Amino acid sequence: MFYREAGQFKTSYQADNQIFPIRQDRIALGALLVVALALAPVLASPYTLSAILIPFLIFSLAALGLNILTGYAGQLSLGTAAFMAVGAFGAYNFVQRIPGMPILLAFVLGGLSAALVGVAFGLPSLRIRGFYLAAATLATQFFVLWCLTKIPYLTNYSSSGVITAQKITILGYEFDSPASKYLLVLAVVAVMALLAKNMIRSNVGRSWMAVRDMDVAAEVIGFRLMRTKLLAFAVSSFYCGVAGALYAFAYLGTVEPEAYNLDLSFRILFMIIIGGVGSVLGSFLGAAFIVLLPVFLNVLAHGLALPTSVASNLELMVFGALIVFFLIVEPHGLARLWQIGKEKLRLWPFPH
Amino acid sequence: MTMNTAAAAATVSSQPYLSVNNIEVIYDHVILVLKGVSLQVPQGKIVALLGANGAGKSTTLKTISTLLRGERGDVTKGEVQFKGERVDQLTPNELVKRGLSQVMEGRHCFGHLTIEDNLLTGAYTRTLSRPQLKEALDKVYHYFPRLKERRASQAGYTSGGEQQMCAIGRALMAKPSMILLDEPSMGIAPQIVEEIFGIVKDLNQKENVSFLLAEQNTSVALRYADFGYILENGRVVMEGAATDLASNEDVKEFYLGVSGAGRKSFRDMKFYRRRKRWLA
Amino acid sequence: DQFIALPSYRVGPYAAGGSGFYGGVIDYFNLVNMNGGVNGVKISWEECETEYNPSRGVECYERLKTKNGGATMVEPLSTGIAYGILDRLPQDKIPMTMLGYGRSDAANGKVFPYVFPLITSYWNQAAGMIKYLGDKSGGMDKLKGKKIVHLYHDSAFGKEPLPVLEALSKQYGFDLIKIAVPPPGSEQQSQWLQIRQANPDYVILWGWGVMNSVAIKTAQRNGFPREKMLGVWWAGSEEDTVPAGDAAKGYSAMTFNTPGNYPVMEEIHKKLYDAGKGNLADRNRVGSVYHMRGVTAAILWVEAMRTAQEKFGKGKPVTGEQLRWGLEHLNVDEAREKAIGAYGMLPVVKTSCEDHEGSGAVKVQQWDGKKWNAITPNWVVGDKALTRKLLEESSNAYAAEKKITPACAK
Amino acid sequence: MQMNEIEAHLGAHAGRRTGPVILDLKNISLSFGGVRALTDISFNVKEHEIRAIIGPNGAGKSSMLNVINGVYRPQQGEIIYRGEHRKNMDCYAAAKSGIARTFQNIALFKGMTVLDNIMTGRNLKMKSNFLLQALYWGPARREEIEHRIKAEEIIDFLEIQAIRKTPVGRLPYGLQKRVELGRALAAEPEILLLDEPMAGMNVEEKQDMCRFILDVNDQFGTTIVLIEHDMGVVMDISDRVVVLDYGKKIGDGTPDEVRTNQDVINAYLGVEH
Amino acid sequence: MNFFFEVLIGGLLSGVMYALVAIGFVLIYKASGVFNFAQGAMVFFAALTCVGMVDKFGLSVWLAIPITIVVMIVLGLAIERVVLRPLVNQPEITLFMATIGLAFFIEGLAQLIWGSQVHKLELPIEDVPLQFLLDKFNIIVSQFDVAAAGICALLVTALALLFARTKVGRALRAVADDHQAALAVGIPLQRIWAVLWSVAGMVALVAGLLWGARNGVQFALTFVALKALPVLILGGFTSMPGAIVGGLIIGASEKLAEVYIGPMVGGGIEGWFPYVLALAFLLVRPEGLFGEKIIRRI
Ligand SMILES: Nc1ncnc2c1ncn2[C@@H]1O[C@H](COP(=O)(O)OP(=O)(O)OP(=O)(O)O)[C@@H](O)[C@H]1O
Ligand SMILES: Nc1ncnc2c1ncn2[C@@H]1O[C@H](COP(=O)(O)OP(=O)(O)OP(=O)(O)O)[C@@H](O)[C@H]1O
Ligand SMILES: [Mg+2]
Ligand SMILES: [Mg+2]
Repeated sequence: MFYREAGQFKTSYQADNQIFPIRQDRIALGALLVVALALAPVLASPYTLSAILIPFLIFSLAALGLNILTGYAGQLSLGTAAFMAVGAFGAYNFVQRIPGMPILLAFVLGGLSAALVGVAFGLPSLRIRGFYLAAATLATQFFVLWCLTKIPYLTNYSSSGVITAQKITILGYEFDSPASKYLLVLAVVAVMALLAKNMIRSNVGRSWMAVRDMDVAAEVIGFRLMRTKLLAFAVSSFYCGVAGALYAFAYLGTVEPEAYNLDLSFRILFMIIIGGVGSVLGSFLGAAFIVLLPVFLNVLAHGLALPTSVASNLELMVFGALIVFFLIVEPHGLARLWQIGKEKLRLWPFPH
Repeated sequence: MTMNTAAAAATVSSQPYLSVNNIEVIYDHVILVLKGVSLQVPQGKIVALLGANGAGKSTTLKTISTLLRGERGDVTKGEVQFKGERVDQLTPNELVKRGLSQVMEGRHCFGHLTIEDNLLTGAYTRTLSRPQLKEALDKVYHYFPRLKERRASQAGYTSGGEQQMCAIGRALMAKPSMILLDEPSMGIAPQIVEEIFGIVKDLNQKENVSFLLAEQNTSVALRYADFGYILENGRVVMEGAATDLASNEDVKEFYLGVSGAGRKSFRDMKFYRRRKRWLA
Repeated sequence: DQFIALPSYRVGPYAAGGSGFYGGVIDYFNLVNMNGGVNGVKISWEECETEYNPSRGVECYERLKTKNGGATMVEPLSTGIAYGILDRLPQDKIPMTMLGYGRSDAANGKVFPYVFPLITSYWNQAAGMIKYLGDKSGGMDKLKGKKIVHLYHDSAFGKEPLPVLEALSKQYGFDLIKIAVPPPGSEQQSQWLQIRQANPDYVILWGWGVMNSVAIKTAQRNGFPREKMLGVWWAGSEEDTVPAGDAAKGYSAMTFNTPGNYPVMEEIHKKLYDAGKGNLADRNRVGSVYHMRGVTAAILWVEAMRTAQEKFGKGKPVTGEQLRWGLEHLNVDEAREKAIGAYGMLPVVKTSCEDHEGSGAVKVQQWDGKKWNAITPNWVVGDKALTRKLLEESSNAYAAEKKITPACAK
Repeated sequence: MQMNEIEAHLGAHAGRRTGPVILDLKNISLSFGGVRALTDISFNVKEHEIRAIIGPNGAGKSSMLNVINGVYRPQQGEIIYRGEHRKNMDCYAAAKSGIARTFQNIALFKGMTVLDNIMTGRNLKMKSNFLLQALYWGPARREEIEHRIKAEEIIDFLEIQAIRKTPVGRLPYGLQKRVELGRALAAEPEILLLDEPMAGMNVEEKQDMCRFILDVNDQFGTTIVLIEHDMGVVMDISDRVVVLDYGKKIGDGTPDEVRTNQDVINAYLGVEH
Repeated sequence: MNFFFEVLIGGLLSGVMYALVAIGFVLIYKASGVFNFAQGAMVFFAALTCVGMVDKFGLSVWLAIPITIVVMIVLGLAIERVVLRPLVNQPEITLFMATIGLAFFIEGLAQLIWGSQVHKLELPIEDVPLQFLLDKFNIIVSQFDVAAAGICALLVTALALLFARTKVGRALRAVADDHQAALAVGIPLQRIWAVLWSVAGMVALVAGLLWGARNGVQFALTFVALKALPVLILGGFTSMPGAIVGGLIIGASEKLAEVYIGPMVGGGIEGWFPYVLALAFLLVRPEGLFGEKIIRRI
């Protein structure tokens, strides 16, 4: 009864083009932002901030990046971690080599380097589709990591290829407490999510979706495939690159190239599929699912006092089973489940 | 184009062969599409299911053939009986084995298979010897000579009409005793439409196959059918013998495009606002 | 009680090693507790599954560090995870040990006050390997003109020893041929064909995971004698040789915990496994390399607790900061080892602010088809001066980059 | 069918005079491997007219449209569009120069809403770059609203207001066809190619569709090339008809000429309509 | 020159081993349009089950293999019932994701039952060089690899025939094109999938045994799938012979590249070289060498 759009008339297309056309949604999002911005840094424990929220936000950003490419533009990719790595090592090098480089600019430049690599590896997508493309993007994954281990310049000649991300300082303020790092990450992610949402609801987003749904028809309508796909690769890689930089700078601190291995690529892919392919909200829900569920299961397994090896294996099995379960309940992911829930709520208390 | 009044006045005397009782269907848990549809197909009859776009014809057929599950649709109420047996819980395979085949809307050929392989898969549920298989194929080719010409092409590369023929031919290969036909005439050249309906009539009369056909081409459908149902917005709004329906004023006006003054030219339509009386 | 965080891994590709190692740790903890704890202080711990994945490892660390009044030590047994928490340790005042892995320069306690690559590091291992190969050839001078292949896991881990190996190759005049194996290394035909063509005197196998058994197997397929192969300590466990079957016979590898039977191991058998309280599901794995490495690690930690208690008050648990002091002032000499019942199982360890390793000694063991046997009666120590020099350079560079002023913590 | 009726209507709409030839196809041949889809076909389309292409299944009608807007490249022949000679069209160029179309097997963007689908039709008219769009700021925002208004006009015109926010995948077949027409219209094309726009519709819906097509033709002066199997529709609304059979042209002319052409009757019509 | 041949032959034989894994993927993909991420996990599960029975219960290999076959069949049936059946007619990516979940489950299950330790697996064929080739030409060719090649060829022939010649094969290809239509013509999707996954389980067992004998039975067996992927894209996801030819090309060229190009750039290029090579092929033939052409028509 409370979730209704009845009575909310839109008098302009402007109003109808809003991201959240329903007032209740806007209120909820506002409240969420207040909580995230004002309350969480104060109330949440450092553990929640630095071990749950920060990685959650960073993974959400990476998932959002992948979702732009896979969910919106329809190009399945398994090279996400590689783009993250480019972003991270790029940002590191920019800070390292250009004195006085502002850190945020370094993140952007890292993202741009990733975008460049993304465009290069996106070129084959003009001819290759579907799982063929997915398998081909693995080339990115292996090639980029190989370069990072082989070219000492990229890791500032560190003997083992390990880099230590520089401290994050903006205008003299040092972001070193979990709360400050969290706020920084939150700000970056929130802004970028907004930008993504804007792109998606404008012509770029429609061009991506058109190419995804039927590329021949998209061409006939006047979208240029090459431009559209490469732009998707660039934007997506940019997002992943920034996420990768945050992963190194605001989360892990010291990283080896191996931190961006295929495993990570897969995890991000899981996030968008579980969360919802082609949904901004889904990127966040999926990241939450993949970050939180193992933690939750782990805590649960400890509560049950099972022998650790049994618990660990059971954890993995339950995790797998839950993925399958959610797909069966809703193949379009958590975001769709959420949407259906809302639709039901709108109808409530009438059954249909 | 005059109405074929020669169509036999159908009487629904025989025991229903297929009966659909008060089914309700929801897609995606929220979209209610069928709101209590009931219909019967007597053995050896042709029944037409008419209605506007989105009325729920395809949904009804998919409910009967239990293909709905794959589309995230749920039957929340009602039941379907075929030959006196409840079939809504069976798998499509079991249904085909019992003699109930469906030709789906929108062709659905196996794009990578050749036309001939497409037809052969149609005979999957039957165990046929090579000569028998050849005979069954020849029969389909006899009906659709165009398919014979294109037999070695991948179905995905054939024209829309050829695919439609392929889909119908494929269903015939199963030698069903009852066929659910979803818009067989869509995209088919007019004289082939007549041929297809001729085949329908033929099978119906010679081999006693029953048909439930969803059609938009009302005039042809009513010409060949014995009985008809009209579906609007997920409800049956009218039913009756085909001849009765064909002579009903509303049906004439809205489904056959003929009004009191005879057939209207399509050119006139732009000055023409209509409203269905029973929806008003 | 004394709470230790154990971000462990018992599923995934490295589960075999993880379960052995943490099994050993927990077995020893249980044994200590059964015997009354450390001066009466019981040890408690909690495991958390990391799957060897850095971000899960960080989460585990963050979760465990505040549990039970705060973790006082952590050991992730994973380079990636260790790096992920490296920066957090000084703030949290929790020491971390890295037994035989991670960055070698972390031994400099002035730069890395909270990190303890106990016993030995990759660089000392590399130096020890060359020392051993020199001895085997009949003296270091005999190395001149010899060909040594460095067959390595193509990652940070495999490249870590290169500075040492390159320096030594210059010094002793042997040919160092570097051959990379792309991870995970489940196919090595081309590498071994290259080796066969180069026909080296020795092959150093700097491998990890499946790469090791595949290397041994492929050596056999290509007729390369396993006796000429020398693995690192992560290529020297049952997990590496058993899958290779007979091919592994004669293969040798480094270790820092000598295989064999020791009173402490017998006690574990008797008190724990006979009573059904052992941590490992498969009793056959008790005494395996990884298990004993876990016991070794736990011994050193317990000794650190003892040391710390001696300074900060016997009979009560110490804080992380105090335990750090304990780890920095370890002195596990032969007498102490005998008392523990582990004499010879591990080298003598004496740490200090400058030297968080405390030893640098290694042993070589050989697989006889059934089990590992030590083949160097004494502990081997390589060119420590060289590694010390490298270590200083590298850690100071790190300090400069991170703007840390090297100093000993109090 | 009464001839004079059509004449009467033509008279009634003086505005529907056809103009000069806008699209001229000369000796087009197209084959796929061994299959000859089109053999030496020539015909033209005049500005403003409704040009129908009919023929039995597999005759090559859809292929013809594909040639016109560059999806297929003919092996032989020439296309003259607005005086420009080309060997073949290319999709983008065709769209750019005002050719829009609908497809036989609906080619809507399934994952998008009706509104978004129609908005895609306007993409060539959108100018702001993606950075501005990402910021959703200034010109980008104004542009978006501007085009939204146009899209809404089309939605009104096609009477699909109620479903504008529904994902097209869920729509029944007939409505999808209508949305597809909307998407094509959104481009404000000069030539509109329609491939069986009325398949799968009942008479009432066909009447609606005819009304839309005639309105477009009348109001915007759009030239229309139409493939349709419903002879009633074709004969009623088209100005000239091309008949294809087995990839060959067997007839071309006004509906009446075609209707009485013996070849056409034999190959396609069967009986005289 | 000798060395060149040695590298070439070694590469070709490694390629056969990759093909062995690729076959499992092709089987499932060709017959249901599902990219089975769990193939690696199944290889691991099969090998571990077999070897586990030998090591834990002391069964002979010859007894353990049939029992494992039964286990794999049960697994196939279960997968169909629990995972696939509810997901009929869903988009490819959903099914792909489901197989990822499945992979986790199987990996956890395998280690839960058999523990996480590694095992050796001894097959009657020893992994040593063929003596006469070594004596005569000084070329090393492992007799194990030759035997594996034989088995692989047999498997491919049998499966290729199944697809090309039988009614079930045709039905399987139909299923891959359109689940819904396949159901409509009465193809018993569920039974067919159950059989298919059981067969895939057996193929996984063969791959698991051969790879297990080569590398030991350990978790890393799940990684061999990574080696199969470039083979798949090169040969085409839908072609059995493609798996073999792709395997041979990838195997030979990656070894040659590693040996002759590797040293110039620091080595270790085998990790990405096959992918880049496959990519290059794809640019020419976007559906792989023998894959079915992707039909894009409007
Ligand atoms: N998979 C689906 N998900 C959600 N809604 C659906 C789905 N399929 C059909 N619908 C809705 O169900 C209603 C009935 O559709 P159905 O396809 O049965 O109509 P129809 O009578 O066959 O129309 P047509 O003549 O256009 O084929 C439509 O409103 C449609 O939007
Ligand atoms: N891309 C293609 N590859 C191979 N053959 C094709 C291709 N496109 C069309 N064809 C063949 O060319 C012929 C003409 O096809 P087209 O689709 O143009 O027919 P149509 O006149 O539109 O028929 P319909 O009325 O059935 O839609 C058909 O036989 C078809 O199989
Ligand atoms: Mg329908
Ligand atoms: Mg056509």
